[in-house]
Amino acid sequence: MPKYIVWMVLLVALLLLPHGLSFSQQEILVFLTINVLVVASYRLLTLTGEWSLGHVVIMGVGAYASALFSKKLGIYVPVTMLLGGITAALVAVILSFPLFRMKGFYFLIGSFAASEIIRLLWKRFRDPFGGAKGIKGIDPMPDFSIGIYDFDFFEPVSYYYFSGFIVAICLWILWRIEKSPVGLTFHAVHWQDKLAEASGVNLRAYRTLAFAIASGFAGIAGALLAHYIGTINPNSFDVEVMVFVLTWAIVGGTATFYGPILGCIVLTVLNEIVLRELGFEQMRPLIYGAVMILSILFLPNGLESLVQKFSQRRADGLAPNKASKGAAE
Amino acid sequence: ADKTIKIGFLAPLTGAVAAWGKPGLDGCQIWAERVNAAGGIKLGDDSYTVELVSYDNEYDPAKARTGATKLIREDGVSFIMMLGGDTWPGVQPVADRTGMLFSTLLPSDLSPDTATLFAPTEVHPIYLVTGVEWLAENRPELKTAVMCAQDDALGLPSVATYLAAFEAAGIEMLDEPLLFDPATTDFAPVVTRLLSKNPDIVCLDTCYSDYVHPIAEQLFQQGFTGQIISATADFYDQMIAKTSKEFMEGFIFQFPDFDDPALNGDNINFEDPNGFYATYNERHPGQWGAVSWEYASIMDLWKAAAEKAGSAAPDAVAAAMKEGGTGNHAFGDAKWWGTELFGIDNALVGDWPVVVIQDGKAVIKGFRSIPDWYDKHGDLLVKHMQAYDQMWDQRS
Amino acid sequence: MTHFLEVRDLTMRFGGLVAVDRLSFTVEHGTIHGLIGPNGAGKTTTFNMISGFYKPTEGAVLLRGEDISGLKMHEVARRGVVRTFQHSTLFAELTVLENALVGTHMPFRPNIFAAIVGWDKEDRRGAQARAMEALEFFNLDGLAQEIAGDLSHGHQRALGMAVAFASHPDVILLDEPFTGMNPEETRQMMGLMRRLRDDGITILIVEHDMQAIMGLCDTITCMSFGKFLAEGGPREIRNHPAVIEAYLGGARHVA
Amino acid sequence: MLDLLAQTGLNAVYAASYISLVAVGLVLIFGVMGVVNFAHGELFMVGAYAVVALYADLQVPFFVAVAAGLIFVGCLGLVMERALFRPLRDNPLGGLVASIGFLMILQSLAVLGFGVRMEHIPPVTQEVLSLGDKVRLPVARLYVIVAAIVLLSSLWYFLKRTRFGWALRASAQDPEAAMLQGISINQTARIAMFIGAGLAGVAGALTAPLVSVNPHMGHSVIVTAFIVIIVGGVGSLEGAIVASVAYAFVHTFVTTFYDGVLADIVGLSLMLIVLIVKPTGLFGSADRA
Amino acid sequence: MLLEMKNIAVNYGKINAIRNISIAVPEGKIVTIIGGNGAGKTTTLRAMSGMLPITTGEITFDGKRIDGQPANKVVAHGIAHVPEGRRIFPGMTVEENLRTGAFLRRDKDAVENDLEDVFRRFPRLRERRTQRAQTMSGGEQQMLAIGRALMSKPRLLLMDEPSMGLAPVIVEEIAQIIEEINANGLSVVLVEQNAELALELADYAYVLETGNAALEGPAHELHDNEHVRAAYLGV
Ligand SMILES: Nc1ncnc2c1ncn2[C@@H]1O[C@H](COP(=O)(O)OP(=O)(O)OP(=O)(O)O)[C@@H](O)[C@H]1O
Ligand SMILES: Nc1ncnc2c1ncn2[C@@H]1O[C@H](COP(=O)(O)OP(=O)(O)OP(=O)(O)O)[C@@H](O)[C@H]1O
Ligand SMILES: [Mg+2]
Ligand SMILES: [Mg+2]
Repeated sequence: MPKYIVWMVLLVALLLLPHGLSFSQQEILVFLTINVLVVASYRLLTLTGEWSLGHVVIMGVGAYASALFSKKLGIYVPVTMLLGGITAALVAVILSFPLFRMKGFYFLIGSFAASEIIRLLWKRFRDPFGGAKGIKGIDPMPDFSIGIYDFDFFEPVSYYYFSGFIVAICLWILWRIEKSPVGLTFHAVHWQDKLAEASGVNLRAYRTLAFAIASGFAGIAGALLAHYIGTINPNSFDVEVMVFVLTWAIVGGTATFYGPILGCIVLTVLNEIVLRELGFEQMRPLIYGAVMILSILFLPNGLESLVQKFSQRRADGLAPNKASKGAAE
Repeated sequence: ADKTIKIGFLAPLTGAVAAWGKPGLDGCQIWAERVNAAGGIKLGDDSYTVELVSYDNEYDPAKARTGATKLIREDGVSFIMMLGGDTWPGVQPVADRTGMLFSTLLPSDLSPDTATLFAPTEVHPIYLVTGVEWLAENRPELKTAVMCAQDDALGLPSVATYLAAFEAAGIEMLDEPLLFDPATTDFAPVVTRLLSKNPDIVCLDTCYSDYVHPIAEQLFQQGFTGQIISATADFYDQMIAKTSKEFMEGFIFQFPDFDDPALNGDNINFEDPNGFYATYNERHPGQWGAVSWEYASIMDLWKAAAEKAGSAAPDAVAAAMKEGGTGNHAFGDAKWWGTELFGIDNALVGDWPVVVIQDGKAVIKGFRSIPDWYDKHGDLLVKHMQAYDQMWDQRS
Repeated sequence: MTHFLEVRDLTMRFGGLVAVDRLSFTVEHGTIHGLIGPNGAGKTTTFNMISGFYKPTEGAVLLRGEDISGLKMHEVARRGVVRTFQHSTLFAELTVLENALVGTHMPFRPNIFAAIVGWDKEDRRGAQARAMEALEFFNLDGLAQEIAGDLSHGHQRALGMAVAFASHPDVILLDEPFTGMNPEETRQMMGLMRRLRDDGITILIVEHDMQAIMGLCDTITCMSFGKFLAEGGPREIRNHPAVIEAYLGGARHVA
Repeated sequence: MLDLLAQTGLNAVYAASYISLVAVGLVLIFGVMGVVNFAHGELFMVGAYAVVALYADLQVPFFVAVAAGLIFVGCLGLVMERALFRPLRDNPLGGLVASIGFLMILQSLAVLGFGVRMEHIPPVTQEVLSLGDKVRLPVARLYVIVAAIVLLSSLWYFLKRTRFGWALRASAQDPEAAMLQGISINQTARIAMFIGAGLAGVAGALTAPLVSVNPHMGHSVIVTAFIVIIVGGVGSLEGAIVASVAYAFVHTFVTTFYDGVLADIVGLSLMLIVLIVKPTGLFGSADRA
Repeated sequence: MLLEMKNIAVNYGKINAIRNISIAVPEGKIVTIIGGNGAGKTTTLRAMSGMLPITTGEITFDGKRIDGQPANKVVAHGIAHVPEGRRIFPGMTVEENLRTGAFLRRDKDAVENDLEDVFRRFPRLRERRTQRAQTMSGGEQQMLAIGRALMSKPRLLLMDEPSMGLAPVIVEEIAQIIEEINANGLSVVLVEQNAELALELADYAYVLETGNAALEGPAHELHDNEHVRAAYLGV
C-alpha cells in the first residue's frame, strides 16, 4: 500500500516538475528524459558483461530510420518511432555476427569500429542519409489533444509528457526483463559464461538478445530525439557523445537498475544547468572532467552506493532485517 | 545610455569546432566596447548599450535549440548570431515560432523556409569565383589544375564552386577533386597524389587552416613551384616561415588582413578596420582569422538597420535591412540575392576582395563583383552544385 | 548393444602435442565411473571433449548411441550431460539461490515475452522449487540468501554440484570435486554422490583423492599420456602393476 | 609511376613511425595497468605543445625541446599513475572514466593556455633529401622515422633483455604473484606509465612542426592507435608495430590511389576482418581480452 | 628462530579471519599448519609473506621486523611463497615463469644451475619449456609454481597446499623434494589439507580452528592426538 503512495507522489512530482523550471531547463529536461532511456538500455547490454562503444550510433540508426520512414514514406510519426527501434534492433542482430566473436576490450573497440563504419556510410551516401549535413526538417510529432490537455509538440512541456510516457513504458519493460529469469541468465552469462553454458545456456543467443533489446530501446530514444530536434547528422552520434553515455553509466554505478539513470541525471544537471548558471561557459569541460575523476576516486561504486548507504542506514534503523539484499542486485 | 539591448551569440565555444565561434565572440566583444564607448546604439531618441549574451552550443543541434530558447525566452535578446551549419536545423523551429532574427556564416543553411535567417557577410562559397577569375586574367598561361578538400559541409560546395569557376575560366581539371577525411593530419599522401598529375595550379578549396598549412608545407617539400589558390590563408606569415618567401609569392586567397590600406576606401562599410585589427591582435595575439571580423561586421549591418528602423524588434530590423533589396556589406554595398542557389534572397552578395601574397604580405588586388560573374556563368555553378547535391532543393 | 555413454577413439592434438590419444571406454547407466591418471594425462581434456568445450580432433562421443562430439557445450548440456569445473567455478557475485536458479535454465526455459507481461508465474515457481530442492539435497538451503563468493571452499564445491543437479541431468561430469575438502567433508560428499547415483544419475568423476575414488567408483578407467592404461573395479586398479607404476606409486601418503 | 610508388612508400614509412610510437605506448599502458587510456591522444597533444612552448616560444633548441617533451609527458604519466590508476587498480572501468576526465582537463588547459586556434612552429629544417627525380624525403620527417626506430628498438631491448621487461610482463599477468617474486608492482606501473606516456609525448613533440597543433589534435591519433592495437592484438608490442606498418601502408596507398574517406573505411573494415578471422588480433592471446 | 609471528590478527573488512596467532619457525625445520576449511591457514601464510596487512602483532625474520613491508620487500629477505591456486603467469612460457622466480637474483651462473636443478626435479617442465603456462594441466602448473619459488633461492619456503590436485606418485615426489630441500638447510612452512602427509614430513605442527591456534606441538605427538586423528586424519 505505501508503495503505491510513493509511486503516486513520484508521478505527480514528475508531472509538476516542468512547471517549476525555466524554458531552457524544460528543453534540457526533454533531452534528459530521452537520455535516461539511452543509459537504461545501455545497462541492459552491460548486464551480459560487454561494454559497447557503439550504443550511440545504434541510437542514431533508430533516429535515421524513423526520420526516413516518416519523411520518405510518410508513415505516421509514432509508428515510425517503433519502426526505428525495430530497425536498430535488426542492425544490432546483424552486427552481432562479427562482434560476438570478440570479448572484453576487443568487443569495446570492435563495436567502436563497426559503429564508425555505419557513421561513415551515413556520410558517404548522401542519398538517403544526407551526407555530412544529415537530415533536416524531420516531421515533428503531430499535435493532438486528449481533452484535458492539448499537446503542442513544439513546447518542451508537451514533448516531455509524451516522451516521458514512452520512456516510462520502456523503463518498465527493461525492469521486468532484468528481474525475470532472462535477466538472471544475463547476469550468469556475465559472471561465468562457461558455467552458464554448461547449464544449457546458449551464450550467443543470450548475448545477441541483450544486444538487440538494448539496441531497440536505444533506437526508440534516437527516434524521440530526431522528431523533437527536427534534424540529425552523423556528428550527433559520434564517439564523444558515446563517451558521455559511458561515463553516466559508470559514474552512476552499474550494480543497480537506477545507478546509470542517476549518473545521467546528476551529471547532466551539473553540466548543463549548474555550470552554465555559474557562468563557467568555457571552463565547463575542465570542471566536468575534474568532477568525473573525483567522483570515481571517492565513489568507486558509483553514485548509487551513496543512495544505498543512505537507505541502508534508514532500513537498519527502522527494521533490522536484511531482506533488501536480494533486491539490491 | 542606461538602457541595454541584448544580442545573442550562439556558437560553439568549446570542443573541436570552437575555433569557428570563440574568435568571433572575442571580435564582437571588441565591437561592442567600441560602439558603447561611442555612445551606443541610437533608436529614435534613446541610446542603448549593447550587451552580448553567449551560449555555447558545442556544435550540437539539441544544445543549439536549448540555447536559442534561453536567449529568446529568458534573456530577451533582439538578434542572434550563429555559426550555423549542423546547428541551424535544430534552431529553425524556434525561429519559426518566435520570429527571431538570426544570422549565419554558412549560407547553405538558407532555404525558402528560413525567412528570418540571413547570411549577411560571408556567402560561402560563391565569392571563391572572384579569385579564379582574377587568376585567369592575370596568369593566362596557367592551364591545368587539381584540387583537394575535406569531405564535409564546407568542402563539398566549395569544390562545386571551384569546378564551375575553373570551367568558366577555361582551366582544365586534371583529376577528380580529391576529398579527404576531416580527421586527416598527415597530408603527404594527399599532396603526392595531387602532384602526380603535374598541374599548373593547386586549389585548396575551403580547407581550414589546420589543413592549408601542412598541405602548403608538403607542396613545398615535394617540390611544387606552381600557383596555389585557396579560400583562406590564415597566418600566412607562418606558412612563409615554414616554406619560403619565393614559394608563397603569388598565393591567391580571399580574406584580407584588416590593416590593408585598400580597406580604408569609401566603399568599405566596416567601421575602422585598421583600429579593430590592432585592438584584436593586441588582446588575442595569434588568434586572428576570418571569423574574428565576420560576426562583428554582421553587427555593423544590424546596428545600421536597427537605427534606420528606430527599433530593435526583429521584424522591423529585418525589414529595414532588406529595404530596397540592397545592404551595406563589409566590402561595399551589395544586394540581397540567392533565390537560385538557396531558394531565398537572404544572402548579401556584392564585391569581394582578391588577396595575393606579395613580398611576404597579403595585398588586396582588387574587388570583384560576384553577381557579375554569376550573370555570365550561373548555369555552370548550378550544374556543378547539382552534381554534388548542394542545391537547396537537394538538401534534405 | 549401445552403451549409455561411449568414448570411441577420442583424440585431441594441440599443435604437435597429442593430449588424448585414441582413448576409448564406456560408462554404464547408473554407475559412478572414475577416470584417473597422472597429471597431464589428458583427463580434463577428455572431459572438455565430452562436454563440448573442445571439439575432438578425431573420434566420437556417443550418448545412447547418438554422436554428440562437436556439439556446442549448451547443446550437449541439453542432451543431459552436465559438467562441473576443476576449480570452484561459480557465479560468485550472485546468491546461492540464484546460482541454483541458473541451473534450472534447461527444465524451465525462460521466455522473455511471458516474463514481461507476467505469464510465467508458473514457471518461476517451478524453477524456484527445483532450485530449493537441489539446495536441500546438498544441505545448502540454509545459505540460500548468501552471496556465493563468500561461502567456504567446501560449500562452494557443493554448490557447484547443486547447480549441475538442478538441471535434471542424466550424466554429471565432476572434475576433482574433492580438492580442498578435509576427510570429514569428503565423507559427506561421497554419501551425497551415492544418493545421486541411486536417483539414477550417472557420474563420471576425475579425482586424485584415492580414498574417495576407491570408495566410490563402480568402475575406474586409468589413462596415462593420453592413452588408455587400465580399467576395472577399485580392487583391480589398486593392484594393477601398470597403474601403480604410472600413478599410484608406493602410495605411502594415500589411502 | 615508379616515382609515385616510391614517394608513397616513403610517406607510409613516416606514418608508420609516428603511429607505432603512439600505439606501442598505448599497448604498454594497457598491458601493465589494465586500463584503456583514453587520454593517450591528449598526451600526444601535450608533447606537441611542449615543443610549441619551448621551441617556438622560448627558442630552446628543437631536440632539447623534444627531450623535455618526452620527460614532461612521461612525468604526466607518472602523475596519472599515482593519482588515478593506482587508487583504481581493481577497477578498470573506473580507470577508463578517470582517463576520460583527465583528457577533458588536458584539452581545456591547452585551450586556456594557448587558445583554440592552431599553433605555429617554425620549421626545424627545410632540408629535403632528393632520392631520384621526384622522390623526396624532408629531413624533418626523417627525424621521426629515425627516432621511432631508435626508441622502439631500445624499448624492445629493454623489455626482452632486462629484468624490468620480465617484471612488466609478470605484473601485467598477475600483479599479486609478481609481488611474490620480489617485483614491485608500483615500480613496474611507474615504468610502464613513464615509457608509455613518454612515447606518446615524443611522437607529439617530433611531429609538432609537421602537423597542425591544436587542443583537439589527439582525437584522430587515438582512433588510429586503437585500430592498430586491436589489429595487432592487445598487449602485444610486436603486434602493435606490425599493425602500424600495415595500417600506414594500406591507408597511405588507398589515399594516394583512391581517396581519403575510402581509406578510412578500408582501414576500419580491414580491422573488422582481422577480428572476425582472428578475434584476438594478429599477435594477441586470449588472456588479456 | 628464523621466523617468528607474535599475536597476529588479520581482518578482511569486518571479518576477523585470524585472531591472535603465534607461530615460530626454527632454522632448518619444517613446520606445518593444518586445519579445516576456512580456518585461516592461507590467511596466516599470506600475512607472513606480506601479502596481507596485519592488524595487530609483529613478525620478525632472522631477528628483523618484516611486518608492514610489502610482499616484494619480504621476498628480498629470503622468503618464497607458493601461493594457493598456483598463480603462475598464464601468458608466459614455463621457462619464463621459472626465470621470473629469480627476479631479484644477480648471480647469473647460479641461476642457470638452479634452473637445471628444477628441470631435473620436474622433467615434465623441461619437456614443456616453451609451452604457455596457461595450457598446462593442473598438476603441471603446481610443479611450476613450486619450481618458481625454488628459483629465488629462499631461506624459508611457504607452501600452501602443494599436494592439491596432484597424482599420488607426484605427491610422493613432492614430499621427497620437500625433505630433500629441507635437508639442504631450507626451512619450510607447509599448509596442508592432507594432514597425514603434513604431519609425517614436519618437525613441528600447529592446528588452526576458526582463526585461532587450537593446538601445537611436535608433529609426531599431534599425529597421535585423539582430536587430531578424529578431525583431520579421518580415522
Ligand atoms: N590448450 C592447450 N594447448 C596446449 N597444450 C594443452 C592445452 N590444454 C592441455 N594441454 C596439455 O595437454 C595435456 C593434458 O592436459 P589435461 O589438462 O587434460 O591433464 P589432466 O589429466 O587433467 O591433468 P591434471 O590431473 O594435472 O589436471 C597436458 O600436458 C597439458 O599441458
Ligand atoms: N578475500 C576475502 N574476503 C573476505 N573474507 C575472506 C577472504 N579470504 C578469506 N576469507 C575468510 O577468511 C577465513 C579464513 O580463510 P582462509 O582462506 O585463510 O582459510 P584456509 O584455512 O586457508 O581454508 P582452505 O583450507 O579452504 O583453503 C574464511 O572464513 C574465509 O571465508
Ligand atoms: Mg585436470
Ligand atoms: Mg587455504
